[in-house]
Amino acid sequence: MPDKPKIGFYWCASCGGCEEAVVDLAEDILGVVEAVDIIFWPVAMDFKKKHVETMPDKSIVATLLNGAIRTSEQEEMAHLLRRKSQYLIAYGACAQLGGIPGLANQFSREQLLRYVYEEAPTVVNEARTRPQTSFQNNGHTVALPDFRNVVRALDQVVEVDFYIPGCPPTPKITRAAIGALLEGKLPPKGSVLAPDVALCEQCARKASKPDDLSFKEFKRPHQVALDANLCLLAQGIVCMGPATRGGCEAVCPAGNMPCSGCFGPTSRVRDQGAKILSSLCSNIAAKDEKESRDILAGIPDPVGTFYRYGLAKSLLRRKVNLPVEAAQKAL
Amino acid sequence: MKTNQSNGDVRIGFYICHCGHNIAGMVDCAAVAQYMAKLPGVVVSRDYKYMCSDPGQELIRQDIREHQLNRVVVASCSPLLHEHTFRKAVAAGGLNPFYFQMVNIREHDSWVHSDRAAATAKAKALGNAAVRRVRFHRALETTRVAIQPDVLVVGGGIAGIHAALTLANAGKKVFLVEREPSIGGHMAQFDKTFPTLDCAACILTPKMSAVRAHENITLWSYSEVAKVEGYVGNYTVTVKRKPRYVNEELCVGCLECIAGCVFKEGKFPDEFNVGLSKRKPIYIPFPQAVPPVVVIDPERCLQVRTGKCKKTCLEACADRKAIDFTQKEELVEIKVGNIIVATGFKLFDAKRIPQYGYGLYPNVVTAIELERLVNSSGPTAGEIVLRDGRPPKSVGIILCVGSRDVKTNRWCSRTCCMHSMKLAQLVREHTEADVTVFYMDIRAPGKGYEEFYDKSLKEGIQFVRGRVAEVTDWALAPEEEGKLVIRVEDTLAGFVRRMPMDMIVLAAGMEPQEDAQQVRRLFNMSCGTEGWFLEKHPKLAPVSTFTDGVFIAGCCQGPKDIPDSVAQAGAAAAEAMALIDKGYIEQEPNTAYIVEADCCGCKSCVPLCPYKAIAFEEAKQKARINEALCKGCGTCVAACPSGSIRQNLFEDEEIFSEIEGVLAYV
Amino acid sequence: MNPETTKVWNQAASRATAAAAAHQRRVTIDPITRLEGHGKIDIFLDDQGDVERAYLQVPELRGFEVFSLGRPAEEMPQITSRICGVCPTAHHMAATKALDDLYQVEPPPAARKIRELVYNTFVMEDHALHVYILGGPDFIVGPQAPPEKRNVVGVIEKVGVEVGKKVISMRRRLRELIAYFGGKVIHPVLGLPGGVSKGLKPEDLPPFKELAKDTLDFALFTLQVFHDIVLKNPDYVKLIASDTYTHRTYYMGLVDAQNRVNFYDGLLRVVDATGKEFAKFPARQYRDFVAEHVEPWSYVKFCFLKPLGWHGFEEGPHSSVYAVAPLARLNVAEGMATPQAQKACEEFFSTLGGKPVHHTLANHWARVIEMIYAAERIVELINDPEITSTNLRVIPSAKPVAGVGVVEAPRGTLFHHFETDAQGLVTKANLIVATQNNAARIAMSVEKAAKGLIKKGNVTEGLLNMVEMAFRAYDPCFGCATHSLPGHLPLCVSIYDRRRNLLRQLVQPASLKPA
Amino acid sequence: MSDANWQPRIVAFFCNWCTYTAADLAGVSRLKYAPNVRVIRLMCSGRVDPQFILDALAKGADGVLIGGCHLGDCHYGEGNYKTVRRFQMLQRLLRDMGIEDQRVRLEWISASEGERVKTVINDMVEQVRALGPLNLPQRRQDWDCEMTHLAESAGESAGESEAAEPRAEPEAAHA
Repeated sequence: MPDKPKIGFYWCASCGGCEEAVVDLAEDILGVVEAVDIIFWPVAMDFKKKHVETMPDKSIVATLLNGAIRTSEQEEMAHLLRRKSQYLIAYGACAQLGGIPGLANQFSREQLLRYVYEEAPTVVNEARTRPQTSFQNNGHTVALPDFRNVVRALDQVVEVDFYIPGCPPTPKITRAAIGALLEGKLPPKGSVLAPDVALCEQCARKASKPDDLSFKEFKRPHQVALDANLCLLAQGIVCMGPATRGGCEAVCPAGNMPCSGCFGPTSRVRDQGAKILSSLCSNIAAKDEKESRDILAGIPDPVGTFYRYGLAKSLLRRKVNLPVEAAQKAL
Repeated sequence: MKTNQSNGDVRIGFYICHCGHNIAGMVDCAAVAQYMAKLPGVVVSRDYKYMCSDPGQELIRQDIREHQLNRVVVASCSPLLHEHTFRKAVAAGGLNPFYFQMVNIREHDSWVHSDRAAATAKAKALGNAAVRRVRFHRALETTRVAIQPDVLVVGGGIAGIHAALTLANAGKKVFLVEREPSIGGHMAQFDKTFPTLDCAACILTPKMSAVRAHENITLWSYSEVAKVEGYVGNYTVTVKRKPRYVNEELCVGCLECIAGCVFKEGKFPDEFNVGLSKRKPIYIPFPQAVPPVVVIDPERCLQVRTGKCKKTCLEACADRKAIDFTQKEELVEIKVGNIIVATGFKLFDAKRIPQYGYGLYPNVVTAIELERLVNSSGPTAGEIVLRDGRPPKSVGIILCVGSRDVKTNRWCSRTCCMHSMKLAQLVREHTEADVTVFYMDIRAPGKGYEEFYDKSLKEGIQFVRGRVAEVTDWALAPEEEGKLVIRVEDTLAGFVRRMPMDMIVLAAGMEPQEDAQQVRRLFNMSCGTEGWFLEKHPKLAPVSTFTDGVFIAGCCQGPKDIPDSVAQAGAAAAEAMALIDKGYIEQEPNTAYIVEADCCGCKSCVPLCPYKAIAFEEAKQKARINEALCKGCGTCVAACPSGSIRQNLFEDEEIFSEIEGVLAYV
Repeated sequence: MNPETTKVWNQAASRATAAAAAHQRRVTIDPITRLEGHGKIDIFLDDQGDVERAYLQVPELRGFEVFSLGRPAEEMPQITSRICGVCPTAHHMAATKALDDLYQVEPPPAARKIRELVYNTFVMEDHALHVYILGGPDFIVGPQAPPEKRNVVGVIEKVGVEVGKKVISMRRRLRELIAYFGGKVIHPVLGLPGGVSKGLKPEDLPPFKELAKDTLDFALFTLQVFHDIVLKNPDYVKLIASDTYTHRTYYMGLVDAQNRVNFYDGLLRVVDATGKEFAKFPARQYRDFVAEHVEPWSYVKFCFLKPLGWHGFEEGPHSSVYAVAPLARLNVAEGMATPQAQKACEEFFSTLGGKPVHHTLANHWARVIEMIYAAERIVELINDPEITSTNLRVIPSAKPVAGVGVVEAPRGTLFHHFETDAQGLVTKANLIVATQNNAARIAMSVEKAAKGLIKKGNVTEGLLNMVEMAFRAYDPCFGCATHSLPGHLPLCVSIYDRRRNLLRQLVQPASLKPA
Repeated sequence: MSDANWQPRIVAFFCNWCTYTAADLAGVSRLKYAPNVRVIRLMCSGRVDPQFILDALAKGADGVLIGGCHLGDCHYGEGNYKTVRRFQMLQRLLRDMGIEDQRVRLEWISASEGERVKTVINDMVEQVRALGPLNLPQRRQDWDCEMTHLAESAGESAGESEAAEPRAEPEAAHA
């Protein structure tokens, strides 16, 4: 199919949910599949890295890449695909914001390795064996890739043209994005291809939100019977909705659980966590400092709550006092 | 987060002011100008001796024309001082005045640092920030708000009285609120005033009755300000009027009710005579009180307290029916455009210096007590006597009691020297007693004051230089028997003296009112650490406060004598009139606004506004800010979780670029 | 073919492409990874050119157990579901059950039934995907068929367009049910300690009853297909029983009080290679029986039976290796809890020569039997009057200390273990997932296949198909197995001679291009 | 900047009515204090968006000082109450991200407390000096050098990933 626009899909450190999201969309993108030439989709078809390398630069119209970047090889592919694609599109929360794997930026690589291979309760490993980037055994040399100290969002490795948010992105916004791409109706470079208004606008519970939510306490979802119709914030449950880009049509509140912020912030916000923090704290009733401190104790894990998906892309990016360790030595 | 304003051809003019030596002395202005010249967008970068001078401003105007500048940055003093000056200059150059940004390198840099290199580096960093910031500036319009012409004067002392009369005479409606039953304040308690020794009552009383008589003045005595809302030009004030159980309109001040009271004798300490005499539950503060009507002390009156009284006062009042036990406290709301606070001072409590024996030895008295003694309408009808009725043969006056003293108050109360010399002379007039004044320094800086000091010397008043160590009745020598002995180091003679006295007078200093802090909050003023109300600028705005439309006069701002208080009162009145006659005030266009398309209607901002400027529009399901009500604090802007609220003059991108700027120069 | 047929055929094909894409990623042979990372098999030959050693490798860490530290326990069902986007429901449910244990709360009956309903629906949907699109083609189209035919397209050619339609619509409708309760089907949010966040409105019930009925018909139909195409073909049966695909190991799985298969709850039962019960224990004791072994040449940890100790990649009497997943579940159980499934189960064992069955490829058949069981459970649950009850939560009051949750994921036993402080903030997390339990056996299968098929340095394309079949039978989810690792294991086989020079590299030809 | 001549860099956000004025007063009174603080004027400490604090740290500040009116004295009534609540949470957040409490301070300084401006600033500068540089831009480079060689091998400038920082992100149009 020579004259059809070439489209590519690729994944990095992700859970597969984004791929599933594309699958759930299969029928809807049928038109797309016929309108474009999917020149690679490694999960689905064979293609050799050589092929991509030999393609002229920018010969791929668009590559949708999901997953965070944690290995050298993922970086390498990101750079290669960047060169070959006119548009590189970060697909899903991990590629856009680092996603939940980005929470690992609160810990050092050594902490990870030590726990997983030595300290985990079920590990039996007196020899303290660790996987090695290069292992030799009577002449066999087997290599493993080095994995990085830092989890990165795609645009922290290469330039990104557009972002499709969500964990995973919903069929609706994926369809809209691919449509816009094919019709050439793309917004300015760097745009997130989703509504630029916070989620509350789409939330079925919006009407039930009181004019004055002065928080007297914060509760955790398991501590209370959740009213299925009342605004979750009004129930003292931390909901990221007000600080989170809309587009998912508030599916989590529809499941009677709070929004956890996977669509990331609006274009007007640089740090989603700082903003929800500001808004929640401003609305605390107590004037007394001790009282407000106690109320805030109801949110025991600010980083995990406010930066569930966005830590790698937050203004601080990573716990600042973590070391940068060299690659694991070969045995 | 780029926005259109930052795009397009930005042509910035940067000006750094030497401020004579004030800035140039510590900051290498030329170097700063050179550095700034290299920054992107900077077309002109100059250093100049005095930017605020006419030629300085002209420089800006010219450059705007010749170099088609569309942004201007001036690095000089504090924006609180000269921002308006330069905005005007920019406007005169044909630019919108808000395309201007000011950098404070004097108060925040040259004046507070002593390392020239570091100060220069700081100036560059601050300049860099301003240059980045000004790119994002947009053309803005100031809004005008009409001014409510009426004025509230708080405090009926000489300062309040004078301010009220000045305004009233200029045709302004004035509300004068006094907490005590009568206006007059401390001055009313004085017998004579220095240095002219003319009778206080003779000069004060006419002004007091003028207040009562003036058609433009509404006098509310025995009342307090309970609540103040709004802002310059449009304050809403709630006044609490305490019940005096006497109808001011009906009472003619005949005082028969006092004679008629069930208490045959005065039983309670009389405030006006600082407890030297007694009064009844129904009383008149003092003969010349204004309003000249009696008042019932709710704490003392049987009827008010217990409801069980023969109410003989009612019979005495007879058909005038002025006494009214049904009176209740009432709250009155008034609208004023300006407020003058003249709440005065309180006297230092001499008991706090036990070694002077006040409260221990009956013949140790305070200056104000002596003032009442010499006053012909005072408790002794003007006789200066000891507690036992004998006239004193020797009187010692101790200065700086509760002033210039690290243990009590550091400040000088400014009036005690003159006040004490006045009393000394009066004592000489009324008795044969020798008077000795114990002083540290005699401070007589006012007009005719030094001469008054000379006069005192000539009249044989003795002056002993030294801070009195103690007052004791422990006689060591026969001549000290039955007398109070002052132990003092005579720092001129150079030895410690013991001086027996019949009467000792303590010149207690001035202190801020007990409730100065509450009053300050009420009117949203600032206070010095010691509690005197803070003027906007110690020299250039001595009667203004940081809250526009609120002015201060008299001793609430700091100790001063009558002429100074009156002068300040006049000044405050003039400031108020300047605003009133302008008819409107221009509001800084720093209001917040919501971009409707961006708002998700989460309502997080609605409860945050202290001025109720944010409303949720049910129809659109979005929040809206009424910019007329917004005062521009920006709290909602910081709190909007989706970044959909913006603020003129303090846009996010403006502040982010400032942050970038101050950190850009290392 | 007529146009109508062509259209549906295309639709099915493209859908299958995508579906397979998502799933196969963990087994697809991906030459990109020739250089580093991803899954790869390195096979080393000796002087005779026979296989000396084969290494199966998996890369990189995500570190869920570590970055869960300090997080509120109740967030674990959401956070851990990101381990795998293909079976998020399994992780979500395991974590939720760990929370029940952590807070010592028993969900109300309705909540438990909703969880079971959602869970069986998920297993059904996931198994269907594997049977028709991933594993199935090997049999339905046939292992000898050219690779480009061995996919859903081939399946449809063989069994007809209607099946394609069925698979597509069933999968969609089943996933809609999950989304109804979970908010979203990928990373659902229904699980809370002591219950579920959302119930079933009576007015929404009818379509789901309809769905349940169709699901059962579909499952039975699937068994029929398997009969007609696989069991009626003696070659296939021989292949299943062939030694290359046989390992005598232990098996582990969840069983109910009557030792019958249960996906959602029960006790863990382990049987040895002779089928004798080796152990039976509640989830909380998993640490006494399950241990993980670390090899320096792979990031994946290999599970073994702790009481036996690690004896290497050994089968037979000295083995401490065990297997999980459909075949294992049937091996450890004494039967199925539902009539139709029980019937199919009996046939399964009688056909394959009694318990336990050691033939890896029998997993495919076992999977079909489990589909029937899941479907029957769905019918039971959806028709249970209590399913629409509004009593869905027990608010926890106990002080949290530690909790272990276990479920049978489609690919096998899945353990979630959390310890917390008094505030319920995670202080320790341990996750052992289906494919990890199988990791050792998979590695053995790979080596066995390699050794069995590579002789005298002669390597054929056929080898790859065979190796790949060994893989597919487990339906390994390396997304899970590598919960501490990235979500996929594309495969690249490199053959080295005795001088360790790369002899050749084998790459699966494109098998799933859109039609 | 080598550690040898390293000087703490502190960004301050002062409210217009109290702390900024107090700083002016300090100037008028010619009080001398450390030159390490750069003041940004806002109308109220309530305008201090936590983003500003994080951004200042991210852009190279070693510390951030927020100055506002004493509680109860806010020119706008209660702006500073909002500030203190945000600060309480932000401080916990910063701790979790490895940033010491002393690096971010909230101080109430009234218009008349010029002396306090001096003592607070001197005190904070010393505390931060004792802690040493935070210098996040440098730490970022250290973090990212593990991948720079790839950028080169791909024939790109390392600055490219910089270009992708959100500050370069234009206003997104609605999808």
